[in-house]
Amino acid sequence: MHNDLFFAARPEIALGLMALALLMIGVFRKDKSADLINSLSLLALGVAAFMVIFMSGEGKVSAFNGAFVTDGLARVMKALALFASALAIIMSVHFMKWEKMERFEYPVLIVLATLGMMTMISAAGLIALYLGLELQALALYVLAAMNRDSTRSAEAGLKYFVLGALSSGLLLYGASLVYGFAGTVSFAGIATAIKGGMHVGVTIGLVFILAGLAFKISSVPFHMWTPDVYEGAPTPVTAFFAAAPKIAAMAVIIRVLYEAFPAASDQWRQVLIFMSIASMALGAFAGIAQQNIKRLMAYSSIGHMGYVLIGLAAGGQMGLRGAIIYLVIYLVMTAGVFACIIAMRRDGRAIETIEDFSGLARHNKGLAFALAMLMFSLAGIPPLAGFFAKYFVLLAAIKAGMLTLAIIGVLASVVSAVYYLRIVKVMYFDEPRDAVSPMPMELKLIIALATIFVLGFAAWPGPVVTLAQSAIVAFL
Amino acid sequence: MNTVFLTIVFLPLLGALIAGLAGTAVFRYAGSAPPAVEHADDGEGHHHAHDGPRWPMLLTTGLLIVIAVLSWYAFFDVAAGHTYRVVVAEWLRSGRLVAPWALRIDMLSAVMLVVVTTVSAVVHVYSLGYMSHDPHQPRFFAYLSFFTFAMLMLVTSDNLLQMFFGWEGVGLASYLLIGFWYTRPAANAAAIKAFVVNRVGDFGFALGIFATFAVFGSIEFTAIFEAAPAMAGKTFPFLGGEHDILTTICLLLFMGAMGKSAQFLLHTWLPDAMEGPTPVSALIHAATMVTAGVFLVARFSPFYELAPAAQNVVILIGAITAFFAATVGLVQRDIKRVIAYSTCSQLGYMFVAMGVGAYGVGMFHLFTHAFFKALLFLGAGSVIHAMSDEQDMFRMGGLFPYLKKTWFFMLVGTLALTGFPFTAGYFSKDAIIEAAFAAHSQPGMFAFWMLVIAALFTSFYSWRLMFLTFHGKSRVSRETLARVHDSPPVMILPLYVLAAGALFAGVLFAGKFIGASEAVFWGKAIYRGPHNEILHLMHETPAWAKYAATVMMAAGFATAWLFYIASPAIPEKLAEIFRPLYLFLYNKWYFDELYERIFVRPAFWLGRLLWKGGDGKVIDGFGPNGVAARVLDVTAWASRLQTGYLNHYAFAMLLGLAALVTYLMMMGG
Amino acid sequence: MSGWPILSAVTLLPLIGALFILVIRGEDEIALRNMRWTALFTTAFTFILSLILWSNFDPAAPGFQFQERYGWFGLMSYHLGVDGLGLPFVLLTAFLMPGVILASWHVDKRVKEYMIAFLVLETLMIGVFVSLDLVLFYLFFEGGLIPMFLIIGIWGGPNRIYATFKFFLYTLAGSVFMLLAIMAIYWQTGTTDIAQLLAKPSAIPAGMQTWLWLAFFASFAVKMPMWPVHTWLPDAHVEAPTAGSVVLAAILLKMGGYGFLRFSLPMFPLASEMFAPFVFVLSVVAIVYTSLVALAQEDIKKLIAYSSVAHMGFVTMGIFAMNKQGLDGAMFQMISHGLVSGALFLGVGVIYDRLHTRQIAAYGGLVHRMPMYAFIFMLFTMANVGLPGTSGFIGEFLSLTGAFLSNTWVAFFATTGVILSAAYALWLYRRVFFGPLEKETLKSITDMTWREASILLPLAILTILFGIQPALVTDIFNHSVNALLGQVQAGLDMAASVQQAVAQ
Amino acid sequence: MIIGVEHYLTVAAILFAIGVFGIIVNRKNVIVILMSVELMLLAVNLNLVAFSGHLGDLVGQIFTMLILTVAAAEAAIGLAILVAYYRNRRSISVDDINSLKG
Repeated sequence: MHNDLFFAARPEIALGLMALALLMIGVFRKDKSADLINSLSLLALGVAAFMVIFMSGEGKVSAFNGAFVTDGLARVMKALALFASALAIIMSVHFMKWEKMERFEYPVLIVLATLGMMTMISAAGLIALYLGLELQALALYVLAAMNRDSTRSAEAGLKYFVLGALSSGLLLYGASLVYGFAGTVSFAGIATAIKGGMHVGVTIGLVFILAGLAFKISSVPFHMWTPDVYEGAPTPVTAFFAAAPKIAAMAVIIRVLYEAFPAASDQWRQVLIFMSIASMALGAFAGIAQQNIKRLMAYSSIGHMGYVLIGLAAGGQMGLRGAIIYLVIYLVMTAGVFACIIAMRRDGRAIETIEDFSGLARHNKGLAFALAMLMFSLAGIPPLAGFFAKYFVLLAAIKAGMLTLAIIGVLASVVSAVYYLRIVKVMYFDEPRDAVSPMPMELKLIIALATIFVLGFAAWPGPVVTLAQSAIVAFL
Repeated sequence: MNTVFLTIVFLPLLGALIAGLAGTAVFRYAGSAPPAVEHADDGEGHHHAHDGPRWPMLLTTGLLIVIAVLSWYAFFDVAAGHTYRVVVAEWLRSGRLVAPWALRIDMLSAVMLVVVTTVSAVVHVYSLGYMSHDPHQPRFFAYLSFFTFAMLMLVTSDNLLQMFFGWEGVGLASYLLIGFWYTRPAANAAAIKAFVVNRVGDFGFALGIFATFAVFGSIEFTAIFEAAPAMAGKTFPFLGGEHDILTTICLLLFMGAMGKSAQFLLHTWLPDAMEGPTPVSALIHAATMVTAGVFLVARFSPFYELAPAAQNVVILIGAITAFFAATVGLVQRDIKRVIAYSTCSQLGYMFVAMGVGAYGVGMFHLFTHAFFKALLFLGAGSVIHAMSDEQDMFRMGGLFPYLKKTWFFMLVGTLALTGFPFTAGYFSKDAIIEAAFAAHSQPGMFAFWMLVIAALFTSFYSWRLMFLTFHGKSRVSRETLARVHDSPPVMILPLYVLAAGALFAGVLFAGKFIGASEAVFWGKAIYRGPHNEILHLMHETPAWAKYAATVMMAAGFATAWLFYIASPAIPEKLAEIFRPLYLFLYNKWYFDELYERIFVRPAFWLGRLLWKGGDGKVIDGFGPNGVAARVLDVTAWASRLQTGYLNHYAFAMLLGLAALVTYLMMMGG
Repeated sequence: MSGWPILSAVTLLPLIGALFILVIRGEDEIALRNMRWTALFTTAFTFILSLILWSNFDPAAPGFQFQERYGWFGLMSYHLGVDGLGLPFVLLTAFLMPGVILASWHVDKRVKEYMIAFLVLETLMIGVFVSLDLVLFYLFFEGGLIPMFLIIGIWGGPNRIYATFKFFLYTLAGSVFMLLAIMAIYWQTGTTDIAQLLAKPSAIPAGMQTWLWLAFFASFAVKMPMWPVHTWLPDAHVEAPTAGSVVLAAILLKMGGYGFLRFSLPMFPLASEMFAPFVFVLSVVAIVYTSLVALAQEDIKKLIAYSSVAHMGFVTMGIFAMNKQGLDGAMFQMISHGLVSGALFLGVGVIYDRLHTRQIAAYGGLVHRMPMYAFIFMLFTMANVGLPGTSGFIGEFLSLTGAFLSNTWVAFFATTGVILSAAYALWLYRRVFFGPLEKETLKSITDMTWREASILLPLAILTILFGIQPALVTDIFNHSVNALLGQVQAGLDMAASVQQAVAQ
Repeated sequence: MIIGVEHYLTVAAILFAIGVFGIIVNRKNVIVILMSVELMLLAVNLNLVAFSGHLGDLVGQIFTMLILTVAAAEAAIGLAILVAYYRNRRSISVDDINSLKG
């Protein structure tokens, strides 16, 4: 029964159906339905999450003749992706109203993108991977260009689309090579095929596949779209981009590398180390010059993905667990920061340049405090959560003997501290401007919870660590 | 007896605390209204009467008189052959390094006790009158008493650390008192100079302590003195070489002594210290503190006796100082500076005595010198007081009719200083000259001639001072002269005590200090090596050497009389003929200028250079600021990479891809 | 021994106080007063707790006392405990904080944040000295950066942004290497528990010790700060508000020295021995160089800051003399410097509050109007100069003695610092306090208030008391220092025997 | 000459490279970029089919079918976004798409 055709994919099937239903409702009820669709989407995501957690079997189960697999990693990452998607919808509710772009398509697209992510996460072969990836990507292209009346939004969408298509092309080309030289598209099959030695075509294919996936986690040098898209896309979309797709793509990378190419670990480790170092460095340096907070967060996320890659490169229980813990903490921190960004409006306009935060601490103590703590946490200052994120991956790197990587990692964290501190500086040290408009309840809640998480992680890290542990248990 | 010693040492501290805290700070403070500015802003600082209660001054003075009496009692007790060690408490313990607070009373400390307490008591009483117009009297008396306490701690110390405590304590008191009139820039500068130059000496002292501990594993006198003979001739590693232990330690400690006793090279602070109130000069910079170095050498006789090389250094430095200071004293105009250089010179005498092994003789001179030099200073103070703070002798003259009593005291002091027969100086100073001769060594002979010449100079400048001040034609303005009067009894009476000492201390104590029974008198306080025959040899000095000093004294008197009474034109002419020499002497051999050039200014210059150049340009420039600038460069570069053009982005992706593929191909093939 | 978790209480109490302040609403005078009093009570109560801690502390007992331990899923543990090396600093911190709060009584800019920042900082500082797990230590060690960053940045002087960034980034850059070293230790030994690590001398092979030592050194050297990584300190001190300078000088700088004593020496004895000459050179340069630089300063706080660097030079020199006197001296010097430099900065704060300038040239002749203040400042100046009878002397003397036993050249050059310190300290004092009172701005300046006096007086009393009865302090750490020396020796012996075995 | 899998691969690689160059070198028109993307996908498909034949495995061809389907959707979305962009900017020149940078 556990290997029956659909069992393992029940959450995805359900979510897909619900997405279609939502689309129908939206189409028939037009734009008035935004609130309803929002709620229903959240419900759908909730149901999917419930099913992921409680109704997708135990251990490793597969569907579609092994093209689709559900295991600990899949469950945890899916739950995280669903959670991140839900946050993106919640954060958008008021924003869309303020910006007069309430449309039912937004939640539906998010749900569809999430479906794509879930598919990718569970992909056990290259075809499923591609389908999931594209479902996700197509939805994201549209989301980036959601604000049709804004040049910047359209440009963001266009850039994302073109580069995304290029990256898909690279991935596919790599997939075709792997298929050709390994003779199969299933991960397990590839692993068997290359056990004795790897054809050079497979190596090239692997690199192409990695390049395509690296694009999704915006790792250097496949990151170029990130700052522009983050800046141009509507803020809740950016928030979504910063979290869910990265989790999904990271899960896929883990799966591809550890399930399909364990025998090529010498090769891909080099690639990961290169991307990790480049990402950390670029994220640290380029962020300093930014004036736009969203753009800054783009570089920040590039840097953070570099750290997650440390965990992946180090490998082993410590490395993977570290990477997943990092992702969880990163998810919460980013959500908190974007909630703050969305919440900050003055005179009916969104505040996006850092200078506009000037003196925020005078009038909006709570908000400023939360953002400051989130920034310190992003910078990795103990005893905040962000420190532990780095702690776990670096611990793994040291264990794996990757000292240079670790040193570059910590140095990059020092450099990147400059721009996180700058935000604190602007908020706390500079002369105040007017207070920002009052913020809606749900954003307050997200900000508060994120801050509490960041502050309290040191005291009670158990749940996150257990979660990460359960994700990787099947891998080792 | 223990209580007596504790009383002697700690009563001044109590007095200082009460006078200082209760008498000044708290009273002012409680009286919430801060002192009116016009009360203290006067440049001279002591023209306004103290408006607080008088009891703090009377209290400290009373306490000092009590302990002076107790000290004499103790002196005779110790002279009867007793020694004491009073442990008060433990001070410092770190591994083997142990230093208690303890009083070591033997003949050396007993002598110092009477000198210090007596002069201090006298000065306290004198100051009641001298400082009566000063608004900060309680502070002054608190400092004086604190000084006395620190000095007593020094002389009764039982270990090097406690001695260092006293050593620096008197330094602090000296600093505070020199700068007592803090509105005067000169006083402030002199105070800092005194402290810092002393610290240069303390640098050596401190190293001496470290070396002692390193070698002996202890810094307690009893232990190290007992162990000293075993260390004679042995070496230890110090500053990259193997050096003789005792010589090194002795030289290091002597460096401290040079600083405190204003010996040649480290003497520059003493003349400047005359910026302090005159009673301070008498107490600290003539009678007591400056002799601490001499005391130190005497205390360390068990070391010096075994370190002949160090002894020779002591002789040389002492002799040079005696000569050098005397030459400078010849031409000074400031009455206090003359006496200051005289002090410096006399300290040189004492060191010569120490160097040749005649510790008793040196201590004796220390003892007598305290009386007559304090007397001279206080007498000079009376003159200055009477002259409304005029210190230039060339604006005095003919004061004898107005200041008869003062003249008398000054005369007594001068006689004693120049070694007029049967005054105190005659016994002690001449004995030093004999001892130098009797040493029969090259340094000894050098010292002998230096001291003899210095004796001539001493006599000359002492009489010059007397003549310029009290005799000859008056150069005082009429209105000043109208106000000139002898000091009040409170300033005169204490001088009788000192005058008595200056006249009779020699006669009375010569037998004990340097006479036949001196070995019994000093007991174990002074160690004499088996080959130290100096006291016997002294008796065998030829007559010419014996009387050389007396002859010089007479010659000096005659010359001074010729120059300043008979034909006052001569000195000016001489000064013109030998102008370079005159200027050389008048400017104190240009030591101040030299030190200013090679130490003070370079230090500030170097400080500024290291600050602006070292910290600012180099460290910050290549360190944080430089790194920050490079980071910003990289940032700007990284930002520029993000051109906004799609095809650039795509190109970057492909470039990265190509790089990765190439790398893997090359790595794995 | 008492069964309740007293160390946690001492550590976390300020945090609880901060939470109380957090819930005080309003910006009116009453609310501000409540915040101030809450902060004062919290710190005072923490101090009382620390005294209870002290009274229950058995200086002769080996190892750590009042241990508390809760696991933290295997990788680290919440393990607290003190020995003679940590307790003095706990006491120092707890003792100084009420004064720091009192000294900030008239801060009227963002009082709430101010008090919270200082209370949080207190928790983090005490935590450093009581944590017995490397990771926990690191959390506290680095966590202090956050409140300090805000303190300098919000309540600091005109150039505060530069200063606080420099402080933060410099310190962070130094300590990240320590973090990596901690991880390396974990993988090498399987634990980050300090007590366990100390129990196993030479658990770390010689080659690794070198690298680990350097990594720890990077962190502590910046924190001390040692020449040439000291330049953040003058800037931070100058710009920080009075209370910030006090905490910085009195406590934060000591973390570096504490780190050397707690980790570098016992855990990497071979490397420590190897690098001792290197540290000596840096220490001596620090003493001479920064003393000269202090001589040229025009800003009171900057001068004292440079003097702090010089004094910390004595500490590192004493530590790496690796003998009893050196270590005793270093420990004592740190405590003493905590009192004295804290007091000096508080003292500068007194006149800064009145005139709002720290330029030496703006003062002169203060003694006329502020005799009480002048007296107290003279006392601390003398303690700073290392006059016997003050606490400053004991530390300097012992560390120099230790250095002499180890290397006479070092002692020789370091002792010149004694001369230079006198020069710059007295030169400062003269320019500020002596001379005629001519400047118009000073004519109406008032002497210390009772509040100011009551902050400085306890410090003055302790400075003198520790100067004449140093045993009050040395007794606390005497046995721990001996134990530390034993550990170092054991480590060296073990390495030597291994070498012998190899040779045979 | 027997047409082997290598030849197909070479042609596909050339096509892919042309597609890539089309994206990189083209500075005029976004439509050209879309076409280049299609060209890349074409190359991939060619690869897959060739391998499929070579391996005697149908999976490659199934993969191709799926790619074709997705590519259609992708093209649609791409054009839609392009239209949206054009409405705002009145240009589809690649050189004009750079309001976001830095």
